[in-house]
Amino acid sequence: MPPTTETVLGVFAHVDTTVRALEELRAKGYHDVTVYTPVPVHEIEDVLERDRPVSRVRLFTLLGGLTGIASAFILTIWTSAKWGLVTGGKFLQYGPGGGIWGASIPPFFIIAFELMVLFGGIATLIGLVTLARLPRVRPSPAFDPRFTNDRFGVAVHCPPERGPSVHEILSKAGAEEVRFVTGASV
Amino acid sequence: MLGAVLLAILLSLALSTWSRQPAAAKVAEQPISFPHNVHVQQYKLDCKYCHTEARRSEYAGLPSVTRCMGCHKITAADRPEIQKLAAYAQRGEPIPWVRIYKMPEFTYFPHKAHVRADIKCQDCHGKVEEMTTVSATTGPQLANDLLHVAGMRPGAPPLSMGWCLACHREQNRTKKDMKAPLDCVACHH
Amino acid sequence: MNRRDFFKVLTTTTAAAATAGCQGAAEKILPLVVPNEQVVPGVASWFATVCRECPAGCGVLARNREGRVVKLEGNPDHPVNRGALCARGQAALQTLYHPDRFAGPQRREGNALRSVAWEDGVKALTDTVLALRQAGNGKAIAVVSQLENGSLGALLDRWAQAMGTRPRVAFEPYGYEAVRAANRAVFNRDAIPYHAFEDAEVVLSFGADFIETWISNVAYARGFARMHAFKEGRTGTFIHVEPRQSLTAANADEWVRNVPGTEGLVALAVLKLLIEAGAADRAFAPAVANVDVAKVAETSGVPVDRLEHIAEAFGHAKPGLAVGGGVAVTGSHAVATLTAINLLNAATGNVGKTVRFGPDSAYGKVTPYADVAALTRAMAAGEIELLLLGPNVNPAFTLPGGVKFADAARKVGMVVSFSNQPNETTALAHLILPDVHWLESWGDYSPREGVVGLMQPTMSPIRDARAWGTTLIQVARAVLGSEEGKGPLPWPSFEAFVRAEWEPRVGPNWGAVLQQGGVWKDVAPAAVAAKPAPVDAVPPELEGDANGFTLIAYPSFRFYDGRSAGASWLQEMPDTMTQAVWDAWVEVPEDAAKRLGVSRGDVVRVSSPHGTLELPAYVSSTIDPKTVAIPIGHRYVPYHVAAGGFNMRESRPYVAPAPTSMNPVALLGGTPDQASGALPYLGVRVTLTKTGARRPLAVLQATHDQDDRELVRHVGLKSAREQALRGGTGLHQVPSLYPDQQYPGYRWGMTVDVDACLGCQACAVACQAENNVPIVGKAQAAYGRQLHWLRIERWAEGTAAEPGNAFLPMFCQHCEVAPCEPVCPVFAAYRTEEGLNGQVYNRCVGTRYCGNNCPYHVRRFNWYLYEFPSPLEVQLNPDVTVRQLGIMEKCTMCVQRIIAGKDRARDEKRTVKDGDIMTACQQTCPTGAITFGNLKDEGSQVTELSHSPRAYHVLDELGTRPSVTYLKKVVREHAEPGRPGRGHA
Amino acid sequence: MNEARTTATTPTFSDVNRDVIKTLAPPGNLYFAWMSVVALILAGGILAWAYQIWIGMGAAGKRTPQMWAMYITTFVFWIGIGHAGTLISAILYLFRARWRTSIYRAAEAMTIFAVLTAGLFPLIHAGRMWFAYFLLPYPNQRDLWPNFRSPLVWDVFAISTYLSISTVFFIVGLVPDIAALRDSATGWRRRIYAMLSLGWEGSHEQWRHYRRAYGLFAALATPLVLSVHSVVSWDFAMALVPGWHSTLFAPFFVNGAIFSGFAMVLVLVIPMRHFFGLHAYIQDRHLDAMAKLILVTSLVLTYFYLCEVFTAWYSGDHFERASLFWRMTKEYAWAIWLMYFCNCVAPLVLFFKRARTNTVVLYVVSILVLIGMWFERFNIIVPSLGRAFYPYAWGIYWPSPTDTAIVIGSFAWFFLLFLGFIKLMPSVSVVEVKETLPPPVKDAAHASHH
Repeated sequence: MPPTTETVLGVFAHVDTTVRALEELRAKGYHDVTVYTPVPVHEIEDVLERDRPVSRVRLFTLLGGLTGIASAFILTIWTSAKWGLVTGGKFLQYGPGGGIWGASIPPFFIIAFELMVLFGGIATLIGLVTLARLPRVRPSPAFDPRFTNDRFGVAVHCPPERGPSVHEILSKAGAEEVRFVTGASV
Repeated sequence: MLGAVLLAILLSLALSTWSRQPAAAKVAEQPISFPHNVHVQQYKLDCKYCHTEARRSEYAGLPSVTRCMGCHKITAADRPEIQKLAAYAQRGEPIPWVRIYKMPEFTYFPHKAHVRADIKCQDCHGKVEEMTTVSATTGPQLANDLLHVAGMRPGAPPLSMGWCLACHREQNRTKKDMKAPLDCVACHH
Repeated sequence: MNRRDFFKVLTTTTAAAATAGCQGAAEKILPLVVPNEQVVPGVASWFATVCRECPAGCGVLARNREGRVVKLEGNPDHPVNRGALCARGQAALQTLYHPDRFAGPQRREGNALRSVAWEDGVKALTDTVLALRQAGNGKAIAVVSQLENGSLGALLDRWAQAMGTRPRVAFEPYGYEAVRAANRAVFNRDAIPYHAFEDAEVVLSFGADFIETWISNVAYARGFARMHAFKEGRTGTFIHVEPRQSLTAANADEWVRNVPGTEGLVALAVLKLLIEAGAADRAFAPAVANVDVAKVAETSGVPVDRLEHIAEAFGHAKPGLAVGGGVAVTGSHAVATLTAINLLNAATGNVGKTVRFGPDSAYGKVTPYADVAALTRAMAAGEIELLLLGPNVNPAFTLPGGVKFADAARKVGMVVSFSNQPNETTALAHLILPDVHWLESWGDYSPREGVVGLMQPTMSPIRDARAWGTTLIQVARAVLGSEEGKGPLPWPSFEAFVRAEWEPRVGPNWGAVLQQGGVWKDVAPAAVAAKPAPVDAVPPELEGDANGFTLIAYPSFRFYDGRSAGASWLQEMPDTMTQAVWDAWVEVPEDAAKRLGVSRGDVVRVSSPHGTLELPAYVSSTIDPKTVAIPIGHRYVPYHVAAGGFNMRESRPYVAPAPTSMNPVALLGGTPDQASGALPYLGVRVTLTKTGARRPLAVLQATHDQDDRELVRHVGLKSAREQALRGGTGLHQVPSLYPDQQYPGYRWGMTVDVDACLGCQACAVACQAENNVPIVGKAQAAYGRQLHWLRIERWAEGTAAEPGNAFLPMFCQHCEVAPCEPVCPVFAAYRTEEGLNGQVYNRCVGTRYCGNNCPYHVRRFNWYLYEFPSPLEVQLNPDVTVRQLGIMEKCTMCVQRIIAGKDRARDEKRTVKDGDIMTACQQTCPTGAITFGNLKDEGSQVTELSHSPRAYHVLDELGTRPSVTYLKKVVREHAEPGRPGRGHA
Repeated sequence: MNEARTTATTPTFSDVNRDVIKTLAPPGNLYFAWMSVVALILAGGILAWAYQIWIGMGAAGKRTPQMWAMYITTFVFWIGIGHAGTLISAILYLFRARWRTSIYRAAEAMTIFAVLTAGLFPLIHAGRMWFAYFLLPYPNQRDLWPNFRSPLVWDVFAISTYLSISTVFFIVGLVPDIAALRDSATGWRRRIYAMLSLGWEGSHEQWRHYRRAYGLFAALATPLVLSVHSVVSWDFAMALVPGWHSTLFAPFFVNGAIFSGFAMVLVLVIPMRHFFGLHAYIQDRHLDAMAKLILVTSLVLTYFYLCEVFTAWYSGDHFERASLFWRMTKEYAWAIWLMYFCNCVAPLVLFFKRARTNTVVLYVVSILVLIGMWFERFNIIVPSLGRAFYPYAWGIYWPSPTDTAIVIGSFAWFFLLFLGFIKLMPSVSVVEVKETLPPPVKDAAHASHH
């Protein structure tokens, strides 16, 4: 079956030329673009993120942190109520104002804080891995080892028939090298 | 990665506790093959008839050889196992029974208090009256530890602390005026 | 079947909590062959007997578990000690289970001892006796025993008679012959009377160390506490005259330092002042006619106003009690001194009231030292062919160096020792036929007239030993060729002899007497008349360099004459005054130390004409500046040396003191005092030289200065009386934001009366025995790694030269707001609902955070795996866990006893009442300074005392709310720290 | 160190890759010599620990009253060292301090290794280390749980959280760099790096989540850094011991941690720069910035020391005063005055710019600071315990050969880990260094916004 899309890869040596190419592509209505950069570049991000929401990683962090706090308080209060052991004259008071509120809440805040950070951090990592689709077992076809060194790559995914026009845009913008990548989509 | 390391540590440590805490011998070869079932079911002997110390001492006690011979001078005196017994009695030697139940050294377990509280022998020792040879698997067990770590709550194996506690709590809940201690130093001192 | 035979077959392994459990070979449990009604496995039985660690003869109850004695307690019925026991009595278990006890009879072959069979050993002795008798040389046989005035003594005397030997020698190194001589002179009685401390208002002691070893230290300490400890406003006064601040001196309201040997002068001066003031019988005036008080003051170093003060205090006493004759101050002047003291008692009307002839002490039957010295001379002259030495007879150690016992013993054809453990004398013996330990033997002992304690075996012998009496009966029968039941010694065994002796006395009540521990009756005081003979209080004759230091060799309250030194508990029990453990020392006056350039731990060579010793110095600011002092009784303890091999875990904690002589008796001349026949312990001057070596002392207490922290608190007598009348509690609670903890059942608590504590250390050893507390050895103890759960601290106040001392027993305070608990990460330390600070050993990880956070530093850490050399592990209390290495431990308020007490109460379907439960320390305290009980019981003694006006908590400003309440020490107004009169320069 | 400047001009992106990859070249003999020395010392420490486990804690010089001594001292020291890394990577990241980029990787590695070293000490210190897992909250047959009121359990949580978060942070930061290594490596190295880089490609979608996640990590790590040493300080502050029981301890400890952490960074980075020739990336201005931070924290520390003295005096508390007086004048006075010199006096030289840029001076000052900070913990623990409430139990602690060997071994362990790291992983961040460089532009007019 022939591919429904084609990928055109432009390799750039400079940021300004990359940005120029991206602006051009946007203007021409090419939105399905993957940009490879050795470092995050503000100018490129500015172009790509112009009308996109912020990364959802922060949701993971929030949920992780809240889970941490909740589990810390549950763990500490439940385990100390289990035996109700008195240490240092501090004890669980049952009855009015007692129950779990008699537990030594202040020290448990420390546990809550630590677990908030721990769970938040782990959730962030999970978020990152999930959202960035990591780990990637096989490199994407458009990827070029130079992209982790000093070259910028713009991979445009377009219907096969639009390939030549993309090629032209990229070359015109100042790409060092433009080629068609086979057998791939994002 | 961190989790794997933690799990490995936990495993080795669980193994270490398990190997440290005394668990009893399983089926043991006793010097005289003593059938509890015959004595209890056929002859209707009360446990405390032989294990006399249970009601007044920390230890349940084993019957003295003369006590055994009290009946066995006549009863079944011709059986080979009884002749072994008679030989011990004649030599004035104690019978070297193999120990089945043993508490760790750091645990104080008085039979007396349990007998006083009307706890049946079988509650801890199992259905001895049905056993020909008493055997038991006691003490903390690795599998149980691991199930716990995995978040399950299996029943505690006999003679482990969780098992003692479960019964103490149960007694306090179900019986009036029962005060089975839950204080650490009641048993560990 | 009798009980002893039963013990032989009773073997339960179930109780041995000695080693940490581990899986392995299948464990065996051995039931009894024959059931026994007296011993139930798991339940303790108690057997009454008599303590033979010294001639005081206290009654003892031995706690027997599974056939083995695990704890000794005083017999509450026994009139001498009434339930209390001293540290040496408590530690007798360690001589019973001494790892070096002879495994059986030994015969010397060359330099080594070889085991022999009993028959061979007995035959060797029999042959010798037979040969000597056949040669008509029975007088060449000498029998030496310790003071044995009961059945054993009687048997020995019969034996000696039957064999035609010399009269038996009842040898006690501390014989108090001078006391007897002075009593002969003044009262015409060759006896040592009973001193009723409890009935005195003022006690005036001239070097009588009655809190340490003097005659009957438990009884007298008890009597003293009843007279002296503050109770409802009543209290007596104690004045002590001694050249050094001994433990007894430290307990005095007024310690008067005199020049050694001037006690008699002081006594006479006091008597003179009393007569002048009309406070004493004028009939005694001629006796003191020649006394010049001013001159006495000059010679004795006691100022005139001090003498007047003493006279005034003593004169007001109704009655008073003057005592003297401590071993350390016994010299050639002793009879004169004691005569003066007798006159003082007689003139103030104390005789018959506090000095009671009639219930005379057993010490009156000791063979005078002069006879022992004569025997040694006879040995040296080759007149003795066979010497029989009983247990606890160790003349090679206890006789003075000048007597040269070892040389004399080498002239004896055959020396037979019946000691059951090696000592300096068994090293000279040719044959050793070990006697059973007194805890394993039958017998009886009468500590004073009217009191006869009966001894019974409290367990079967742990080693192959045979009663001395039985051995001698066998020998006699073999020698005489008589059959059992016939001849002068017809009994089959010593046990049979004891029963035969007692048969006429008790008849059918044998069982009851055995249970009670003996028979006793009150003996009415005999009326005595005093002869007011004039006394010439001459100074003692001292051998040696006239410019040297007077040597005070004083009995150690830890080891008596050295017979208790085998007990490692005592070795590691600090001497209360110096807080030193294990090693001996020489107490050097501060100035002299400065001149010599020595500080604590520098080895000093102490030389007398009769020998030299090298001992570490303990620099003392209190001792007379021309005097040095060395404790008697420090001996080497061989079993603490590593057996060899590279097993650091076992050997390392057991470090013995340097194996050199530590015996000051070796420095003495040993010429008997003419007047009394006593051994003059105060008899030599010594010179000191610095050796340059160091042997640091293991001193457990960092400082005796409280640094204004008010650990021990005082209250003046006057204000104490006012407060006692007014009532109310002395405690003030530190406020807390938290509500008070509620205790659903009991709440255990203790009180310690600092005023009653004499610092005798008995509680410390009782605690160690009860709670399986290991010892750690000198080096570890010196580094602060001792494991005592209970310690007695000495805190000094006032001037360095004349400090006022207070003794503070310190152990876990069981704080309600305990700093140790919340820091424990695993709840190993927590508060029980009965108000204890629980310590769960098997949960402890060993972070030692609790140890840091305890402001009292009473938590102890198991730095090593402490081994109990076999068979000492048999003594371990089966009710208490033996702690593993790496965990914290501390006082539990004897939680095992609490549990047992609650169990007993539940059997009787009642709650625990006051007095049901006694902690080990409380039980043994001669003065009742420690009280334990339920703080929720309004009527309990502990509640009452904790609400006393004298009550306080140590470090109460920290808000820890301890469950242990202390009662302030009551100081006499003139003796209050910071008040003139205590010698504030 | 007067090495020649290798790069006078600003490096390009590919220069960065080249220079960083160069550091991973097969090491020379000097490296192996160092490794051997360090491994030998470590072996000594391990043997000492084994001996201690066998014979008991008595092998270490501890006693009553110093139930804690060198192990906890060294534990706190390493935890303190472990602060600089996350501080640089998190707090300075949030503050956008650009000078952090060239050193943060080394500092982060240092953090993790320091925490790994510190983490050993509670185990070494426990009397029954084989039961140390009692401190972990896990369901068990005994139905028992740890005591969450105990500062030691807080420690368990704080340190394990810190180690986890730091490690995650470190690894996340490494991913793009390892991808760069992967793309220039061959053979087995390539396969390993490919695995470790998680197939990172640097697509804009990856960068989008990456940058957001990185920022969140930084935000989480920032309070964490401050909390960890605060929690450690509460081990002391929550106790009753005079000299410990102080509300000052949390900021005091955190500041000290930053102080010693930066000193340790300098100790590691200065030789690294020398041997790897990284002068283009770790420039004098970087060292200067760190020196300034050391100076500031030193001054703050001096202020805390004064506060400590003032509090003891002004409180009028007899125990506090006696304890402080004793510490400053008696048996351990040498330690406290050594500490004052190293921590308060020596860093004053950094007021001078010439000192701040002279690597020899910087190195000496850093070493002194490390010594001083080790002794600060020693002075808090050992003398305070030796002179607590109860005069009966006052005493002097002496280290034994065993605990000395273990403490020295811990340094060997740390350096072993670090030496291994610099040859296996990029010790300078490729990506972040590139970020600070001017991006390659063709048309100069476009670059004007930099």
